[in-house]
Formats: sequence, C-alpha cells, structure tokens
Amino acid sequence: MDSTTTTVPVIAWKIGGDQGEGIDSTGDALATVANRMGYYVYGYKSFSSRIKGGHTNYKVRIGVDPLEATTETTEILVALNQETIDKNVSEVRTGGFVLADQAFKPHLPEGAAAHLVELPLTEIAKEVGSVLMRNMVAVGASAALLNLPLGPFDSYVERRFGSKGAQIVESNKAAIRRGFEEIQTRVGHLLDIRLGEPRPGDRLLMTGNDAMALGAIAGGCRIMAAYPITPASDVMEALIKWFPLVGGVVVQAEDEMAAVLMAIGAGFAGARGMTATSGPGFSLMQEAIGLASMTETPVVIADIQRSGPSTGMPTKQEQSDLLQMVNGSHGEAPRIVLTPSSIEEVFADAMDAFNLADGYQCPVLIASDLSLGLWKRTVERSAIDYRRAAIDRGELVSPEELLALGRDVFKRYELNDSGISPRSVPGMPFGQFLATGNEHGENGKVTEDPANRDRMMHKRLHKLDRFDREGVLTEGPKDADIMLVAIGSTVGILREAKRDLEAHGHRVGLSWLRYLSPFPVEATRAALAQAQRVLVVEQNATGQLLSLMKVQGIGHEPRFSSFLKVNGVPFTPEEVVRKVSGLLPVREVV
Amino acid sequence: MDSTTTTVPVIAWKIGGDQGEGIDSTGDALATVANRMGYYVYGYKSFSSRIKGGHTNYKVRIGVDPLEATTETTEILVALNQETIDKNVSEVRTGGFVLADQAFKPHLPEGAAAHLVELPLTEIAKEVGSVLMRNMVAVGASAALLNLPLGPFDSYVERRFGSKGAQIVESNKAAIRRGFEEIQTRVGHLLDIRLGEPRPGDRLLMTGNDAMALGAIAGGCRIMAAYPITPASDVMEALIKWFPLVGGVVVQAEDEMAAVLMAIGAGFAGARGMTATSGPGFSLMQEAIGLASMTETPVVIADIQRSGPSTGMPTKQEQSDLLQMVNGSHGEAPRIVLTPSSIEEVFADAMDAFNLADGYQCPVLIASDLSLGLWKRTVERSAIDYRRAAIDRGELVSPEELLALGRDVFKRYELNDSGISPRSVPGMPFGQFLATGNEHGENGKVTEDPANRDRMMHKRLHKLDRFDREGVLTEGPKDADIMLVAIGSTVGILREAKRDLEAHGHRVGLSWLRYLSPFPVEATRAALAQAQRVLVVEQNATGQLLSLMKVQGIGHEPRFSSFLKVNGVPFTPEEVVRKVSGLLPVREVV
Amino acid sequence: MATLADFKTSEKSWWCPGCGDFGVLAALQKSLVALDINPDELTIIAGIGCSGKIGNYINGYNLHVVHGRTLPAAMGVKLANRDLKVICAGGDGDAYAIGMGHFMHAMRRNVDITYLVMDNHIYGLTKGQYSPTSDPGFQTKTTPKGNIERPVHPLSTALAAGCTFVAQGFSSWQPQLASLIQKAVRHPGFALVNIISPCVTYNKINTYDWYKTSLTNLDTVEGYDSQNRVEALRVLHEHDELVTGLVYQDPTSVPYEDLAPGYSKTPLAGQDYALEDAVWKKMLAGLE
Amino acid sequence: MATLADFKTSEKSWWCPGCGDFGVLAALQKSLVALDINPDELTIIAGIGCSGKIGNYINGYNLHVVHGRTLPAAMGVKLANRDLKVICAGGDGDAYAIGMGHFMHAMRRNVDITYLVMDNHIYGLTKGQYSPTSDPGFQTKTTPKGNIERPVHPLSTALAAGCTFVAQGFSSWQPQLASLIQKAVRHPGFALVNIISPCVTYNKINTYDWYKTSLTNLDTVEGYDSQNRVEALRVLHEHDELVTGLVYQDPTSVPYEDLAPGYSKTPLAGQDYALEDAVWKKMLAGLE
Ligand SMILES: Cc1ncc(C[n+]2csc(CCOP(=O)(O)OP(=O)(O)O)c2C)c(N)n1
Ligand SMILES: Cc1ncc(C[n+]2csc(CCOP(=O)(O)OP(=O)(O)O)c2C)c(N)n1
Ligand code: SF4
Ligand code: SF4
Ligand SMILES: [Mg+2]
Ligand SMILES: [Mg+2]
Repeated sequence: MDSTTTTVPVIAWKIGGDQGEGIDSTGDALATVANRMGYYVYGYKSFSSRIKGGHTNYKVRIGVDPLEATTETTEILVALNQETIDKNVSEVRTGGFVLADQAFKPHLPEGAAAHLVELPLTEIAKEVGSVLMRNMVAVGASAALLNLPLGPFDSYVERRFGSKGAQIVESNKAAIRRGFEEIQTRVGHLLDIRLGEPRPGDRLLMTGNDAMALGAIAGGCRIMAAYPITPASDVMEALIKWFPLVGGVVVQAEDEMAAVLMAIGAGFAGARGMTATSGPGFSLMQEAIGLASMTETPVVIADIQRSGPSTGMPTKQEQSDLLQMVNGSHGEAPRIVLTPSSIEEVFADAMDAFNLADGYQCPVLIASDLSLGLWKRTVERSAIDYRRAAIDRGELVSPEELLALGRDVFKRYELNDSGISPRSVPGMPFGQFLATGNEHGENGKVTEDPANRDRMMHKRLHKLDRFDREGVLTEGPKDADIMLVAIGSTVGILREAKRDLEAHGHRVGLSWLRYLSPFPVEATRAALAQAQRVLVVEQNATGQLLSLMKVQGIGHEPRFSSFLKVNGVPFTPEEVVRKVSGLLPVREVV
Repeated sequence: MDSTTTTVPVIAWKIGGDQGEGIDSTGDALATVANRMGYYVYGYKSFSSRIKGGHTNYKVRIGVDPLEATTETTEILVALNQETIDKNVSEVRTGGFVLADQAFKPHLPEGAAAHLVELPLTEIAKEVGSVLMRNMVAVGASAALLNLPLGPFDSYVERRFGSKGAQIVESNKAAIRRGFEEIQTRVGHLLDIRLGEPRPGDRLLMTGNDAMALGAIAGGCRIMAAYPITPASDVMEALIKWFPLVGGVVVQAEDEMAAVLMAIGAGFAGARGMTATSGPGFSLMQEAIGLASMTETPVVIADIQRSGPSTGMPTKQEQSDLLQMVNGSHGEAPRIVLTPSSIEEVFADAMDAFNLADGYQCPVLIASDLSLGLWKRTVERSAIDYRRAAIDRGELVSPEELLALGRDVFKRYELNDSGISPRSVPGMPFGQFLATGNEHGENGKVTEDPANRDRMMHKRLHKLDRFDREGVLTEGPKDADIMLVAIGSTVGILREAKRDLEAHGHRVGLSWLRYLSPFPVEATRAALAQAQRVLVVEQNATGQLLSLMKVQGIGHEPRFSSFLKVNGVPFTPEEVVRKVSGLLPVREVV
Repeated sequence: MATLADFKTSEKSWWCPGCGDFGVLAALQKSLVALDINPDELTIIAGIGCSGKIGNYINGYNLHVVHGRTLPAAMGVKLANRDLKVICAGGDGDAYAIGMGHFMHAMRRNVDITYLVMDNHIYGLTKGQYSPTSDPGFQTKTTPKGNIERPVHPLSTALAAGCTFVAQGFSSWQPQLASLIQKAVRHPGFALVNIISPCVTYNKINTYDWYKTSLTNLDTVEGYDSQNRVEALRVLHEHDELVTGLVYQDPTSVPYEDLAPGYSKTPLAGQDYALEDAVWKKMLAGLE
Repeated sequence: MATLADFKTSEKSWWCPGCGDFGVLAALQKSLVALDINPDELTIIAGIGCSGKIGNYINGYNLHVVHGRTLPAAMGVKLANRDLKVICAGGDGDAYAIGMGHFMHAMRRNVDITYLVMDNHIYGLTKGQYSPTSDPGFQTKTTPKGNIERPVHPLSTALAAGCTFVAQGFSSWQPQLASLIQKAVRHPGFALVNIISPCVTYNKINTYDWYKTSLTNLDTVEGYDSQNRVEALRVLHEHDELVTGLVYQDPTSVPYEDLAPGYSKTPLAGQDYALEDAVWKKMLAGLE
C-alpha cells in the first residue's frame, strides 16, 4: 500500500492510561529513539496532582523539522484502558489508529473515524517476562506503525537498562520486537501517511528545567536551595545530580523563605546562588526579593509558573505570575525579570542571569512556565553551550584598592553615575561593610536622612536604566497584517500557528519580549508600531502582559487585542489559527 | 501689647528632645487639652526606629478650623536639648519663640529669626517634685505663650494621673502652673499673634489606627490576629484594650503568615476576622491572600504602609505598597482594596470592610499609611458612629434551605448571575463543604476539568463587576485649572494646599480614589476629564497610583503629571503649593 | 447519633492502593462515630500533600489551606466558634518542614485542637523527596547518596514545646489508633497524634513490615507513666521514638480559650455583633 | 592578630543605657580577639530588633536580613565560603517567634554556625510586646492581663531538635559568656548560645537582679555531664532552664559541610567556575 501513502513532515503519537502505569517512561522511550534517529520531537503530558490512578497521557509529536507545541490531532493513540479511548479518540484523525490492549476488551465509540487495532499487549508481555513489559510491547507496535526501524530501540534498551543486567535488557528488547512483529504480521503498515526521512544531527532531548539547571551550572551557580514544588522540583533534582561534578551543593530547604535566603546569603558571600519554585513558593519569597534589592545582593530566582491562584491546578499550565514578578514585594524594589520563550532561551537566560545579577547587583527573576519547564523537545547541542558567555562578576573592588583605602574607608554603596557600586565580598581585607535591608548611606550604615534616602532610591531605581539587552525579538514582517505577541512557552505555539497562517496567505509577524523588568518600552513600541493588528496571546485570565504594556502607553489603541486562555490546557496552534482567521479577512494563497 | 497682636486661625507648637524623654506624652497633653477646649488639632511626630536616645520631636498644630497636615513653620519650639534647636530652629518663623531649658545653656545659631526664652525647666521640676516633671513645666510655659487658660490643664492632669494618687496629680499641676507663671511673670505674652477663639463641639482626638480598631469593632470584627510591627502594632493594641468589652479575642501570632491564616480561619468559621500589618508583614501574606480569594473566604487585612523596600525606614511615611495590594499573590486572585484618606474614612472603611468581605466573599485590603495611622487629629464624634451601617452578612444559605436540600446536595460555589454563591458556616446541618485553594467545582470538590476552570475563574473575577461604591470623591470644580489627585494621607495635605492655592486665585480641584481594586475606571475618568491639568501626588518613587490609572488608559496625555516624594517626610501643603504654582500661570486674587 | 456513613463522602480516593493514609481515614471516621460528633460541628483543616486530601473524604466542614499552615487556620476556626470540633491533618512535610514554626507555637498556645500528622518520612505528593522525619542515610530523589540531616523527632520536640497531649499511632493498628484519636479529641487543649502512615510508592524502607518489627507499643510497657514528662523523654530516647500509644498527657491542661481575658463564653460566629451605646462610649472615653 | 579595636566600629550605639545587649557585644568582641579571628573572615548575620543592631557595632562583613531569617542566610554564607566564621545574632522574637521554623531546621542540618540569641523575654524594638520566652503572667503591652501562653524553652527545644552544642550565658557574667562563645565558635557544627540580655526599658520583671538570684551556674554543679542529652534535659527541667554554662555538646559532631556529597573542599566563592569539556559532556550524556 506504499503507493497510497503520503509522506508527511509530522506524526503525532499518544499513549494513555492510569497514573503510575509507566506512561512517562514509555513516551520517553519513543521520544528518545526518534530524537536519536534524527527526528525532531515535542512531548506533552497531561497529568494530575495525584500519584497513582486517574487518567494520564503523553503525546509525542515526531517530525522532520523543529516542533514547538502540542496540537489537536493525533495519528496513533495507544490505549492501556478504555478511559483513554473515551477521553482521546475524538482527536485521532480519520485514518488514524487506536492501538489497544485486548485485555480490557476495547471498543470505539459510535462514529469514531479511527481504526481500532486490538493487540494482546498484556499477553505478550507475560510471555516475554512480566506484565510490566506491556508498555514496551506497545512501543514496538508503535514503531512498526510509524515505520521506524528496530535497531535504535535495541540500543535505547541497552543504554537504559544496561545496569539492571542482561536479562532485563533482553526481555525488554523482546517485548519491543514482539510488538513490532505483531503489527507487521497481523496488520501490516496501515497508516495512510508516512513520516519523512529524518535529518540526523547532534541533538539533545531535554526540558526547560534541564536547561535551567545546565544554564545555572554554566553560569557559575554552585549553590542552589529550594523546596520541592511542581513543576519546579526537577530543577533542584537535576542540580543534585550534576552539582557533585563541579563541587556545588543543593540544600532542600524547610520552606521557600529559607531557600531564597540561602541563595541571598550565598550571593552576599561571593558565590552564585539560586532558587527555583512555582507560584505558591514565589509568593512566599516576596519579602526576600525586597531584601536582595535593597542590599544590592545578587540572587537568581526561577519561577516555573503553574495554574493559580493559591494551590490552583498544580499540574496545569499558566502564565499568571507576571505582575507579581514585576511588582511584588512591598515598597519599590528594582529587579530584572527575564522571560525565556524556548528551551534554548531558558538555557541562555539561566546562564546570563548570574552575570546580570552580579552586574546589576539585584535579584534576577526568570519567568518560566510549566509547558516550558516540563515538556521534552529536541534541541541542537550547539544551543546548549557552556562557552556562550564568559563569567563576569561585575563591579568588584580590587584587593589593591581596598588595601590602599585602609580600614573603615570603603564605601560599599558609593554613589556614581552608573548607580552600580563596586562591591567587596567577605574575606577581602578592609572590605567590611554592613548590608542591611534598612535604608543606608554610602558606607552601608543605617540612616534616615531624607537627602540620603532620595539619592539611594534614585541609585537603585536608575541603575537599570542602562540595561541594554535585546528586549523584543521579531520574526516576520513588522508591518504584518497581524503581529502576534507573547512570552514564554506561548511563543513556540505562535510560531507554529504563524507557519499555518502564512500558508493561508496571511502576513503574520511574531514578537516576543525577552524581559519584563526593566520594561523594554522602546523595543516593544518599535516592534509593534507598524502592524495592522496586534494580538497579545497570554495564558492567563486578565492579560497581564498587555497590562504591563499599557502602563507604558502601548496597547490602548483598537488595533490591539488579547487572546487569553486559563483553563490549564496550553493553546494549540490550531486555536490560534482559528482566532486569527476570525480577526483577519480571508486571503488567497499566493 | 495686645494692640499689636494679630488673631490667627492656627498656631504650630513643637517640642523636641531625645527619644525616651517623654516627648510623646508632653505633646499629647497639649493636644488633648487644646482639643477639649474646642480647638482643632493635628499632631505629627518625627521619630526613629530606636527606643532611647536620638532626636525626636512632636509638632502640634492648633487651630480654629479643621487641620489635616503638618506644615513647614512653627511658632513655638520647646527645646529640651541643643540638638533640638539646631535641627528645628530654621522652621521657627520670625517673631516665633524658642523655649529652652536653661540647664543645657541653650543658644540660637547666628541669624536665627526667633526669640530665645531660657527657662529653668529642670530647676522648677526639681522644686515641685522630680526632674521627670520637666516637660510639664514646659507645657505650662507653652500654655502661657499660647494664651490658653490653666483650668483645662488641671482637669487633664486629674484624669490622666488620677489613678496614681493625689501627690502625683498635685505635683503635675504645680509643674504646669509654675511654667505658666514663669512666662507670665518673666516675659509676658510676647507672641505677635494670638489664636482665635475655640469653637467647642463634641470631638475626639485620635489616630487612624484608633479609627481602624473602632471601625473593626463596629463592623462586627471579634477576632484579630497580628504580629507586632511599626506602624501597625497599635491597631492590635487598641483591640486588646477594647475587645474584652465585646467578648472578642486578639492573638499575637508567631508571624504574619499565622496571623492572616487565623483571620481566614475565623472567616471560614463564620466570625469576622482581621489582621493588620505593614509592608514586610504584608509581603509575607501574599500566599494567603490567594487562598482567601480562591476559597471565597471573607477576611480583612489592613496594611499601614511605611517606607520600603525591605526594612526600609520603619518609622517613616510612604505609600508604596499599592501595586502589591492590587496585584500581589501569584495567579489571579480577586480582592477589594480600599483607600481611606482621613481618620473618618479609615473608620468608615474599616467598618464597611467586613460587610464587603462577607458580601463579596473575598479578601478586603485596607491601604492606610503611617501618617494616617499614627498622627492624632481632631475628629467629630458624630463621624465615629457605630450605627453608620448595619451588619450585613451577605449571601448566606438559610438553615431551612439546607434542610430542604438534605445531605451532600448543597453547592457552596453554585454558579449564578452575580458570581456570589450563598455560603454556609460550620454548625449548619447539611451545609458541609470543602473550601480548598485548589480549583474546585460548584460543590467545592477538587477538579481540573477545563470547562469548570473557565467558569470558576470567570465567577471569581467577575463577581466584583457589580462593586458599586463611590469610587472617586471630588472637591472643587471639575474643570479646574489643576486637579490634584491622591489617596491616603496625601489627600489631607492637598486639601490644605488647595485652600492656599485658591487664596492665590487658582481654580483647584481635589479628587481622591476610595478604592483601587476593582479599579474605579469610569469614576476616575469622569472626575479628571475636564481638568486643564492633573497632578497625581504620591508618596512613593514610581508613581504607583498613576500606573494603575495608566493601565486603564487614564493619564497618558501630557496634561497629566506626577508629584512624587519618597524621602520619608510627608508632603507639606507648602511644597504642593510651590509645585502647583510652578505649573500654573500666576493669577491675581479676585 | 451519627453513623460511619455520615462521615463518608462520595469522593473517590486519590491515594495509591495500600497507602497508609487509608488507615488514618478509617480510624478517624470510626473515632468520630465513637465520640458521637455531629458532622455539622466537625471541621477538618487539612494541609497540602497526599495526606492533606483526607479532608476530601470526610463529610464535614473542610478547609484545605496552603502548605504548612493548618494550625493557625485551625486556631482561627476554634476561636471563631468554640463549640466546633477542630481537627487538623497533614503530612510530615506540611507539619514539620514548612509548618514547623506554627507547630511549635500552636503547642505553646494550647488551643483545643487535635492534630493528626500523617507521617510517612517522605514527600509523597511531590513524588518522593526526603522529609524532615526521613531517616539518616535514606535515599530519595533529593538524597540519592543518602540523607545527611538529623531527623526531626516529633514526640520529644512536642514535649519540649510544652504540648499537653502527645501520642503516636500506626495506621495498621486500628484499635489503638482510634482510641488515641478519641483521647486526643477529648483532651482539653492541643493534642498531637503523630501517625505512622507508610507510603508504599516512595518509601521502600519504612514499610509496614519494618514498623511491625520496630515499634514498641507503650500500652504493653509495664509501669509506663504518661503523666511524667521527663520519664517520657527518656523512654522516647531509648526507643528512638519508635513507640505507639499515649506518650504524655497533662491532666491539668486548661485550653487557651478558657484563659483568654474577656473572650466570649459563647461562639463568636453567629452573634449579631450589636453594640451597646454604653460600651461604645466607654471605648471612646479615652479619646476625648 | 586582631585586637579589640579591630572589631569596633565608629557607629554610636542605639541601645538604651544599661541594655543587656552591651554585654553581649563586649563578650563577643573579646571572644573574637581570643579566637584570633580576622575581621575580614568574620561574617555576622543579624536579625531585626534592638538585638539585631549588634552587627552595626562590629567590624566585619555584616548581613542584616529580614526579621527571623538569619539562619538560612547564614547557611548560604557558610556554604558559599566554608572558610568564613559565621555568627548569627538576633532577639528572642527573631529567633523563636517568626524564626522558629528556621531555628529547628538549622539545628538538624548542623552547618558550622554560631547562633547568639539575645533573649530579653520581650519585643524591644517594637516597644514592649510579650515574646515567645515571656514568663506566664508577664504583663506587657499585648498582655495587659498577663501572658497566658506557655513559654518556649529554647534549651530543651534545642536538645530535642538534635542541636550538637547548647549553652546559655548571661550578659552580666562576662567571663563565662565569653568562654561559651569561644567554645561555640570552635564547635564543628551548629552551636546555640542563648544569652540572657535584660531589657531595662520594657522588662521590669526579668531584671539583672532577678537573674542574679535565679540563675544556677552549671560550672558549679558538681558532676554535671555536658555530653549526656537525657541528663541535660532533666537538669533543665529541674531548674526551669534558669542555668548558665555549657548544657550539652556532642563530641562526635560532624558539620553538614563535611557530609554533603560532592561539595567542594575549597570555598565556592572566589572560584572561576570554569567548566571542563568532559564534565559538560558527562552532564549532557543523559539527554542524548
Ligand atoms: C508553598 C508551597 N511549597 C511547596 C508546595 C508543594 N508541595 C505540595 S505537597 C508537598 C509536601 C508533601 O509532603 P508531606 O507534607 O509529607 O505530605 P505527603 O504527600 O507525604 O502526605 C509540597 C512540598 C506547595 N504546595 N506549596
Ligand atoms: C516581617 C516583619 N514583621 C515584624 C517586624 C517588626 N519587628 C521588628 S523587631 C521585632 C521583634 C523584636 O523582638 P526581638 O526579636 O525579641 O528583638 P529585641 O528588640 O527584643 O532585641 C518585630 C516584630 C518586622 N521588622 N518584620
Ligand atoms: S504517594 Fe505515597 S503517600 Fe501518596 S498516596 Fe501514594 S502511597 Fe500514599
Ligand atoms: S528597648 Fe530594651 S532591648 Fe531595646 S535597647 Fe532598650 S533596653 Fe535594650
Ligand atoms: Mg509525607
Ligand atoms: Mg527580645
């Protein structure tokens, strides 16, 4: 049937079952193998705040070009129970397959457009060793449907289970092979589409949280303190794994206030410290952000946002901590807020954050989100390069200068044009000073003198005036029919949507902000000035990004509108396409 | 010399010395007596975050009309040490008096325009009983200079020291009388001005923090939990004094997170609970605000703002927590933020806050500030009336309805048009429900269903759409040459400035916002639409109130500008007058 | 009189099969029946964690707060309505990590609250990090080389903090656990019941079997005097806290509610908050 | 070798004349000299309160943090540079009210930090509210009818929490206090010195005179064994914690820094953070 098969650039596969049934590792197996073969992969999981039981699913898109989002349709659905079919079959496109375990007597609902393939997954698993291997049988069957060769799966199994002994390796291999053969012999390759040829390269499969940890290490971070919280815990867990290679240390703190104070203490003492958390923990860190800002102590805080407010939906996507990141903490406490929009940018921002924190002597917040933090994607190895920037400790007073000054002379908070005063760190003779959250003079001593207060507030607020990183990146024409604007994981979704819209003949631009504090006013204005329409797409309920723009006088005109989503499910490119199509006149494809 | 004396409506008196020397009680004595005589009083203290030592001063303005600010000049300065003269003499106006204790050999600096009157304060104090009475001698001397009769001072002493025995009463009276006589016999009445006649009425002398506590009691609050912090502690302390009269209870919590959770627990259980804090404590309450918002639990939180960020200047004035009050906490957590601008409005807002919290089932934040919280002012008793509003518990399900429903039927979060669902409280049969910070369905149970999520977010965000309190109050012409805009204690300052500006022929308006969340968009727009110029006056560095307006599209035009001050010292009316005069063309007085 | 069914909800459990928390739930529900508590006067204040979901499965007024802050919320509930039965429940992380400060202070205040800590020596809901009660050397996601911190000893800590009722139960030993919960609820003051509640998914060391051979039942220790604080500390030390039963009870305990000056003898909730003119005048008198 | 003058600053004290904190400052400065500490390697992490101002008067690297959070900041400092001497100081409110959670956890972790709690049984800086160590019945601004809470017992609490060095000093008894501080700094691990430091302004009950007649000096208690935790608890109970001296020291204490897997033996601060290609590859290997 090869003759009737179309070659497509992407195929979406999904496995579903109960939480605790190994859905994660099954999806990872397929994603890893595809990635190693040279395909581009994007993984997405739907899971609950629950350990065992309850439906979960893992969708892996595999393509010949880079992928950045999850989409609405699926070609192959692997169902480990009937619930999976009931909840997901509607997204299986006509001609697609539902690959289900015979054991639960699967059936498709009335009118489903997919083919049901019943396989004796459990039975085969038992034959090759244990019922636990059921998912591996499904992986093999999927490989056959996807037309992937078995070789790479064998090497995956060897690498993955090598340490567990030859028998485990063999039985896993057997499970995969049996699943593969089962499809080949029983149904053949039935999909009417066929994935294009892979384009091998030097790539990694990783999450934004992996990138955060790697960026931190590359950026010289050697102290991390955090309190577990979904979806941020694995930043800490990755560092626990990697830090021993570089002498670093992770402290699992008793709470988030302790965590951030530890990181601040580390910064004061001259090391590079960070913490990572999500909304509830971030709310607990507000007082400390003010302390770091007031004492001009470098510290890096990553907020992997999730659905709020309060406990909200801990395993669901959202971008709703923006206003708190920019304005949180009482009083006026200057800070930098970076907004990476891809795994590569997470790596870059995490790495740069430490130079920025030292350079501007203030807290640097990194606004990630659940989608960006948790979902695995193919990334070029070259984008994860620890040499991308040199360690720059910013303004430090030299030991010689201090020696020349002698005792009690050094002014830690000396006023100058830049507002950034050279700092000393403990251990430097004659560099002693008081770092206090109280208002203080140039020498650090507490004072309530009104004139001093004015100078010091000015110093802290205006040192960020020279912040000169690229504020807004744009793809596509500036005078587009519509300019899509976003931050974080939404950007990848918009990029996929943009391609589609372009295919429909629209001139579409995509702009994303690389930081929110200090707000890149001119860059934002410039990026959006010429667009016919501007659609600010945000995964929150109140349009926080657009609000931040509006304070700056950008976004009040009628050509601006918001597209918001807050139900916990990320936007799909399709949704964006539909929304934009509704806003724009239909165009012919040229 | 009565012939050369002008009668004036206000005289400013100030006493200065070291902290811990009884400056407070001395100022209070004079203020109390003047208030009882029928004068209007405004007190202002300058003090540090220190218990003993260090300069402190207390300025009392006494007038025949209501006063709402402290000003730049002083008629009588009582100096208990030379530092007081050095730091304050420049504000003593020509012809004014410096009344100083001989004991420290006082001297005026070169060119000072004031008269120095040396009095043997310490000596007299020793004669009448103890050196501790020194300040009372100064009070007596001041009374003579101010031309106040001695009788009311005698009754003040009886009331104040009555419980300490006749001897204390007598020696205090003697101290005052001796000081009075000393002036009369040694210098006579030398002031070239004379205070107009008092206008007796039924008035109180109180602070905004007193008003907060009284408003809470009148509003049905019976549980208060707080952690001490300047300048909020005396809300708690006042309630500790008064609550036993109504069966209420105050818990001094271990920290601010505990405090706010106790108040939330009380609200859940059907009582009315509150907490009061200042910036650092407020930052620690961010997570809890989200919980109350998400569970739709009534709670009242007062933030008596002080100079930030971090520990900042704990005893200094600022209004810089506004953005955190409106946007703090991760995720999107609707709340009400009230902004009283006078002691009377503090009382009214504190009282109403509990009806609003019950009515809208959400946290109600009250934004007070140090000036509003701490400084005593004359207030009409009629403005502090516990009958001003009836207790209204909002939407409550009735026991009968619950009985009719039976078990497991009641939907605590039932969706309806208003977004406000009738609630039950523990103790009501069949009213059981789960109040959780997780997203939940109508029955309160945890769910991550996307459609439910949309509905519930909508419910919580839009229930405030019907919030219909008066959002902006305006005095003066709407089409003024300049409209002054502020919140909090700045409003009183502007009112005094407005009078002055009007005397100079300007058409000046004054508008103040009564709440910031939900933002009174239409009312603000309407109030400011016709003014030639709008000056937003704020005691912070970044113009937070104007920012909040700008998000709503108000304030971007060039006729808007900001007047900001963040050095810890409140604006003076004079400063505002100078600023406005610089903005407006000079006008002839008509 | 309420029955067991009265304390159940239609909610399906989210716990893993075999989780110790089922036993805690069962013992609590049985105790509520035995104590003749009315579901409308029952308030459960639960923390965040697998354990914190217990409130979802009990028919009562349930407040599911933010992580670590059950106890202050419970104080607010109790002081708002002193007629309510107030039971707090949460995990070892909720209680002894982020909640440690509140735990120590709640014990000092001695408000009449029962606190059930469901102790599995692990963070269950966040998928297996070590907790403050994890044993030294214990390998978890965040201690791949073994835990290097000294564990919290909840019972000795409670004794040092002045807790007036200290007990430990085991989720598998239902009769004893239920009896401890009942005693705790009856105790006039703050009562801690630390409950060993194994996590079958993330803790493969402190298992049911391990506990069954490690625990000493104080009920079987001849002459154990649960009114002697110093003696209790000694015994706890001797057994490394691996005991079950009533460790200590102060027979003279008077709850905070009875000591707070001027505090209403009747529930604050439900009052009309009307003020008398004379009272108001008295308050204002100091401001004249 | 540094002299006393080296540890002084030009800052004039903000404490009330007669405040116990002067004695703490003096004993600390003397100890720093005796310990031959270099002012550049000295870090003082101080809390908020009258007590927290102590850092302002000592020449060293001083971090004056937010209320109650000295200890986590100090851990960060120590782990950033293990060669530094890290001393924390703050009041009883800072330590045992808002800071209680961190206090309990710092002791468990046993990082090499010395903690001086300046205990005056009152909130000084906020003008006289009761504190967690205030005696029952004590009348303050917030307890006009007398305190109804059971006080924190810092020493027994520290013992229960596994603290490896527990001592109590009295601001008036300089030689003993200085010697305790020196022992504490030398102790490899977390060392608590609770220091009775009377507030002459707001505490008219627990005065110098009162303490002089109430305190028992453990140095004079025949046969007192400061390595026996259970015995220490008994003696503390007997004297209601009104003792001075070394209460307990664990001679086997190994600090956290020496146990943390893979943690650098040399200070992290000051490293160049250069990575080796091979190490980077190893990290990425798991992501291929
Ligand atoms: C402020 C905050 N930090 C972190 C979390 C994430 N979190 C949820 S449950 C939990 C700990 C769970 O451990 P435990 O209390 O022992 O409960 P268990 O799941 O073991 O029953 C954590 C850290 C949170 N919800 N809020
Ligand atoms: C978060 C926060 N809450 C409250 C305060 C106010 N505050 C400053 S010092 C202090 C307590 C002082 O008592 P203690 O720690 O015993 O120190 P002391 O002044 O007695 O030495 C408080 C509550 C604060 N600065 N920050
Ligand atoms: S993870 Fe552990 S604690 Fe959580 S439900 Fe499963 S067994 Fe119970
Ligand atoms: S108030 Fe008390 S603790 Fe504070 S400085 Fe004065 S005496 Fe010392
Ligand atoms: Mg646990
Ligand atoms: Mg104290």
